[in-house]
Amino acid sequence: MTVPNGLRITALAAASCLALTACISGDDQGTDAEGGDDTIRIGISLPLTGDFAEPGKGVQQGYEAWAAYTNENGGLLGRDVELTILDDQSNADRVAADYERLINEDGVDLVFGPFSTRLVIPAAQVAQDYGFLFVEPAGAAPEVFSQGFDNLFYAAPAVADDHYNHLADAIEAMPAAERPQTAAYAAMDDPFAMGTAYGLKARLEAMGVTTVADEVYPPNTTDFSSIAATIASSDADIMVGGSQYQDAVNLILALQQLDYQPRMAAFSTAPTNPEFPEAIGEKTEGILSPTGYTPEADYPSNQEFVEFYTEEYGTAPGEDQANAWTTGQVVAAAVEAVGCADPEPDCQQQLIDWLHENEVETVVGPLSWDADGRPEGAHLIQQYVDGQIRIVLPEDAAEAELIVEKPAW
Amino acid sequence: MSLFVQSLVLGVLLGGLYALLAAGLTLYFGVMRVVMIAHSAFLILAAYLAWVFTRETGLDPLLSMVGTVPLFFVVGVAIQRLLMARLRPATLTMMSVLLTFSIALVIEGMLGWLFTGTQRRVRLPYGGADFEAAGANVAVVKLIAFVLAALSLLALYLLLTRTRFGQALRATIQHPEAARLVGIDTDRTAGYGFGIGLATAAIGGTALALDSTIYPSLHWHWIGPLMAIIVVGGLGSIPGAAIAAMILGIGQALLQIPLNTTWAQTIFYVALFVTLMVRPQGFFGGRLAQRF
Amino acid sequence: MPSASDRTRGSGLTTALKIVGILALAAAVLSFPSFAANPFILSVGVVIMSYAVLATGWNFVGGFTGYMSLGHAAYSGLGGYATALLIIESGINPWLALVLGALLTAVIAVPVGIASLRVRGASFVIVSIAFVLILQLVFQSWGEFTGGSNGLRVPRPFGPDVLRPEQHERFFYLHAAVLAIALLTWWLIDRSRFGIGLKAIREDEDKAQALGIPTFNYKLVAFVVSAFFTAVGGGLYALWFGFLDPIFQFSILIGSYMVLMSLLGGIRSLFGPMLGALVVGYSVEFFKNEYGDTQFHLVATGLLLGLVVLFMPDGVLPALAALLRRFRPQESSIREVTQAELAEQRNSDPITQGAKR
Amino acid sequence: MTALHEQGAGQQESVRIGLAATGLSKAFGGVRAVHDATVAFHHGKINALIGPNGSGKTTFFNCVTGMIKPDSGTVTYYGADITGKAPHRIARAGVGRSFQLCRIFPRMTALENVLAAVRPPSKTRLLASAHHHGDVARARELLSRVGIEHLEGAEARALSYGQQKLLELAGVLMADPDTIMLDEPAGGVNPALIERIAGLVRSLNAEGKTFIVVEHNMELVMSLSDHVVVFDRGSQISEGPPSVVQNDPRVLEAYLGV
Repeated sequence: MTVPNGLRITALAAASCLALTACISGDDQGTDAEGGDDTIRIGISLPLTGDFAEPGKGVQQGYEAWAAYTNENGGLLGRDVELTILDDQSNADRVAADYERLINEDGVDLVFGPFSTRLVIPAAQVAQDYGFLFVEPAGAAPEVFSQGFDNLFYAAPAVADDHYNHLADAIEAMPAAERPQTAAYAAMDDPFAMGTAYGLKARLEAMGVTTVADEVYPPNTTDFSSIAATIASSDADIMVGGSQYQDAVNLILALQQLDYQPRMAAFSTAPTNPEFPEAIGEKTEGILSPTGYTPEADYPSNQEFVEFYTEEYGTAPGEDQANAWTTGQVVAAAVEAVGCADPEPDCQQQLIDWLHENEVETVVGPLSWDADGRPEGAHLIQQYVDGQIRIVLPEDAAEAELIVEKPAW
Repeated sequence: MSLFVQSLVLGVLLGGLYALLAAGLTLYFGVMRVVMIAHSAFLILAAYLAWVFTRETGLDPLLSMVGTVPLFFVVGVAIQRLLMARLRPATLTMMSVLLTFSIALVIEGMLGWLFTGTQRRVRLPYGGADFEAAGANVAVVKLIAFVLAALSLLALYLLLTRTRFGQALRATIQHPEAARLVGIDTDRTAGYGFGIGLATAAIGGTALALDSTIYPSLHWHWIGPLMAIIVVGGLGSIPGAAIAAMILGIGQALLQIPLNTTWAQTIFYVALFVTLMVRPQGFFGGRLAQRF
Repeated sequence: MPSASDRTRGSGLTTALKIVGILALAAAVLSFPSFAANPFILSVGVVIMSYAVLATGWNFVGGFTGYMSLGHAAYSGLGGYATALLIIESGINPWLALVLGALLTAVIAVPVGIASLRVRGASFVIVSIAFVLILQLVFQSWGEFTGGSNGLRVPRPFGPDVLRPEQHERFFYLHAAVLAIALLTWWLIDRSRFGIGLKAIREDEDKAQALGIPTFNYKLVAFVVSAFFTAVGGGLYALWFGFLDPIFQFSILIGSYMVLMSLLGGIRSLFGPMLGALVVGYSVEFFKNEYGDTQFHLVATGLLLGLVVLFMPDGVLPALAALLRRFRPQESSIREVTQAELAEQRNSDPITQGAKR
Repeated sequence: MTALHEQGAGQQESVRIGLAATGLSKAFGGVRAVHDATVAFHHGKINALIGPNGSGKTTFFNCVTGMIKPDSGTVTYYGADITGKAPHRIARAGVGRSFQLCRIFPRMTALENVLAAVRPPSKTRLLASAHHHGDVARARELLSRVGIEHLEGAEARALSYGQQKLLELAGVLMADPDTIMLDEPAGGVNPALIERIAGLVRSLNAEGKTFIVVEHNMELVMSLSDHVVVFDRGSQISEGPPSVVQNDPRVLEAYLGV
């Protein structure tokens, strides 16, 4: 009884094995338009669903706006660009499979990077193995650049560690007595968020600011009361948060619940979100945050970008959109300079070499990279001043005066 | 010192919520020998319903319980009668786990589909409010959640000890065959037991929504500790679950002082392994636990 | 029902058929890389083979004893990390690291098994889930050793001159080899006294114990063997994929895929999990290809699992096979009857015969 | 009369005790299923354990065979303490048992059901084929002894209830126990089959197997057994040869429920 059953299953397995090859490739041959020589096809995998879906969509908008803008303005090398965007479901296994597919199956000419540090490394590996240039809009963590990828470039002004550099400079410039004496750090256990907080921590410790609390919490933390209790009881002068969005909101609310009032408070990412003031009950005054982008910046291409984007989407672009646009600009600059855009290793290598040696004008300012693909700049520092988030540092870009003593929240 | 007191207070407030949720989880096990993996998924579902309710109406999330508690009770009865009762007794434990696991996946997937993976939080005018008591700051939202949990547990206790239904339920938990012999409709009782268990998830979810961020996959974050609690407390024992919840909740809060958040969470799992190694029937439990 | 004599009479033929079937299957698997149109298809093949190894590994405990582990991602994850860390920390040969890593994982599985198998099902399930969650926490927190949330790059076992497509091909064959070993081991246990004891546990644990089977020891051994093969699968995948991240390694979803694949294919049969892996792996690609971006994969996994549990607890394919079996004797008897009738007709119908002439 | 009495007394002195329990108790919640039960079963005899429904016979069985841990009391087997030992250890000590509602392995073939009870001669032989020649021959012999050898290839769940009972018995015999405990062997089967089972029990007993039989069919108990133990409310209220027990007023009281 079991014998024929097993046999049948064996046969079935063998048959489906063969069918698999036929089906997947068969299906895909249809979508694979061979005669794409008049367009430049660009492959991208983004987290459109799953944990990183929200920022993933921002990046998608930025990419699509860039492609539309480029095509309206004569394309690249006179050819239209066409984006192929796949959803990696915020999953590392999928992101690698996606690039594998974009390069081999869809035969794209160029690839752009995905979102989130956690997905950048596996994706960059695939691009590297096939010799592709890999410019990415998110993936600021130091680890991304220490993996020996020579094809990788981060299209933003600074790596995570350097985000707070201008703030550190400003504190260093204060008279020693006026500087904060003690500091508390709370960072999400995420390569990007931790990088920002620990970058500032290294600078502050170097100038003698004592660390009195140093908390790391997993990304899925929802109850911040215990972390807040530790920070509140340390009564640090400056509170530094290496955060994404919601965790910072939770932490601030928990700190408010414990009535902790630091002299300075800085959080990454969250304060730049338009919903932030409402989420923490409008008690935003004096909160600091680094940002890689502001629509107000007067870099030459930025005004066009803001105008075009606002027209398309009805709102001004945010940092995610700007980073995506920047990625497009960086790759476009290399393509125009080298004069090729095809998957041949030769062409890709020329693009990579060109970027290593040149500076590119972008919406976030001029960018250049070291050998590992680190951009060599710093982030602007914004602060809530009179209920509005304004650039306060560095001084030459400032829109408002830095509030040193944060009012109570 | 003040940090210790503060942490203790936070631990008690957290322990209360754990206690309510663990009571529900252990109740299912008691009446049906079912490990209800989807319990915390329903918890998160209730929290999402509270969030949607507040977002749409602008009213206090607590009012959403008027709808969610009866709804969850009915859903609980339906799950027991329509799904669990279909499973063969011989493989009930394993298959019910798979079934409730799949329910959890469906809920998580639907939430992700409808609301994306973005973290959400109910916005409350009193979200950051606090008062000082005995040298510790007590957040208003946490106190509300705790009181809600405590009242529900008390109601559950009274229901189980003071009513005829409670007697029938306890008899069903202790010895289903004997209960049937004395004329208790154990199937119906089990259905209601399931409904009550799920109703605790509705209350817990609302309490959770007051002071916590929610996202679809959050339920894994809760089911682990809750399952550990009911094993430590002894499977099927409601008082055991409540005591274990309180102890582990306080333990977690206090451990956060010397350790970081992540390591403090491992207390639940350490307690789980130690219990299974040393005393598999749990520390406060009855005979049920011996064979499961 | 075949009697003893039937069985011995038919066994020569069925054995031959079986061998032919297995050879055909092996040939199909081994020739896949040459059919694969491009490296992407090949990489999908590697993923499916990896699923097959994991599901077959899972089935050592799930299929033999009926204990459904929802957290087997713990052992694939441990296998991956153990392999990677052994290479990084001690610089040993990657293949040696793979085997040592899997052995290490098997050793870790012993206390876990003791804690969870002493009592019946419920604790096992609770521990299986709890163990994944605890490992996710630990591997995330213990950054200086495991790389934490930054992830861990796994050194490549092949030199830089081995290009990616060729790597895919090599790993495809490596996975196939591991799968073959796992299947062989499964088959050996299946026909052994040990195997019959395990199946008795699956059918009725009390009864098995009353017959003198040391159920706890049997379950523990099956569990550890399962952890070992799952860890080999995880380690091999890590060597291929080259990057480990705790939230993806120790994920509940991977564990539930293993359960789903095995249940779909049928946990009682040798090739069931492998077939389930093929179906799941293929449909994942297919649906992504056809329907693109949705968050629906979780819902689909959940619904599918629920339906299988409710209506086809033996697996979809075995259920279909049973359906076929039910029709087959009827079919043959119908045929016999018709032939007999035809013969009769021919003999007793001179008119048509005459007309024919 | 005196001679008969003396003969009875002499018999009692020569009786060897096999399985025995002293002060055994087990409570579920508030229900005392077995309460301070002291029982001794006779070696080489067909012992019967009877009592009204709910008198704790099955719980007693489960306590004795290690399926349930007793709250207090001791269980001995030919003098050795086996209280609270794992069921498989008690089984390996030589106590085989059947279950009340007949438990077989439903998705294994009849032959496999019997083979599952094989004890490998050593751990290293554990991986040897289950269809070992000697084992299979013995299993077939047992199947044919209980009269279902023609069904060896059928899945156990496809058998009729009576056939399943016979199969269960064959499985128990495969482990070659010295003492065989049967929980309601005649429950739910037709008279012809009852006769067959009784015949098997008698012939096995003649070969030296000790039996302990829980049974409700009084006719069968009286005709089959050598020694009867009567249970009520969780403990022994009477014991002795069938004829003696039959007339014990306490037994009548328990059954009539005064």
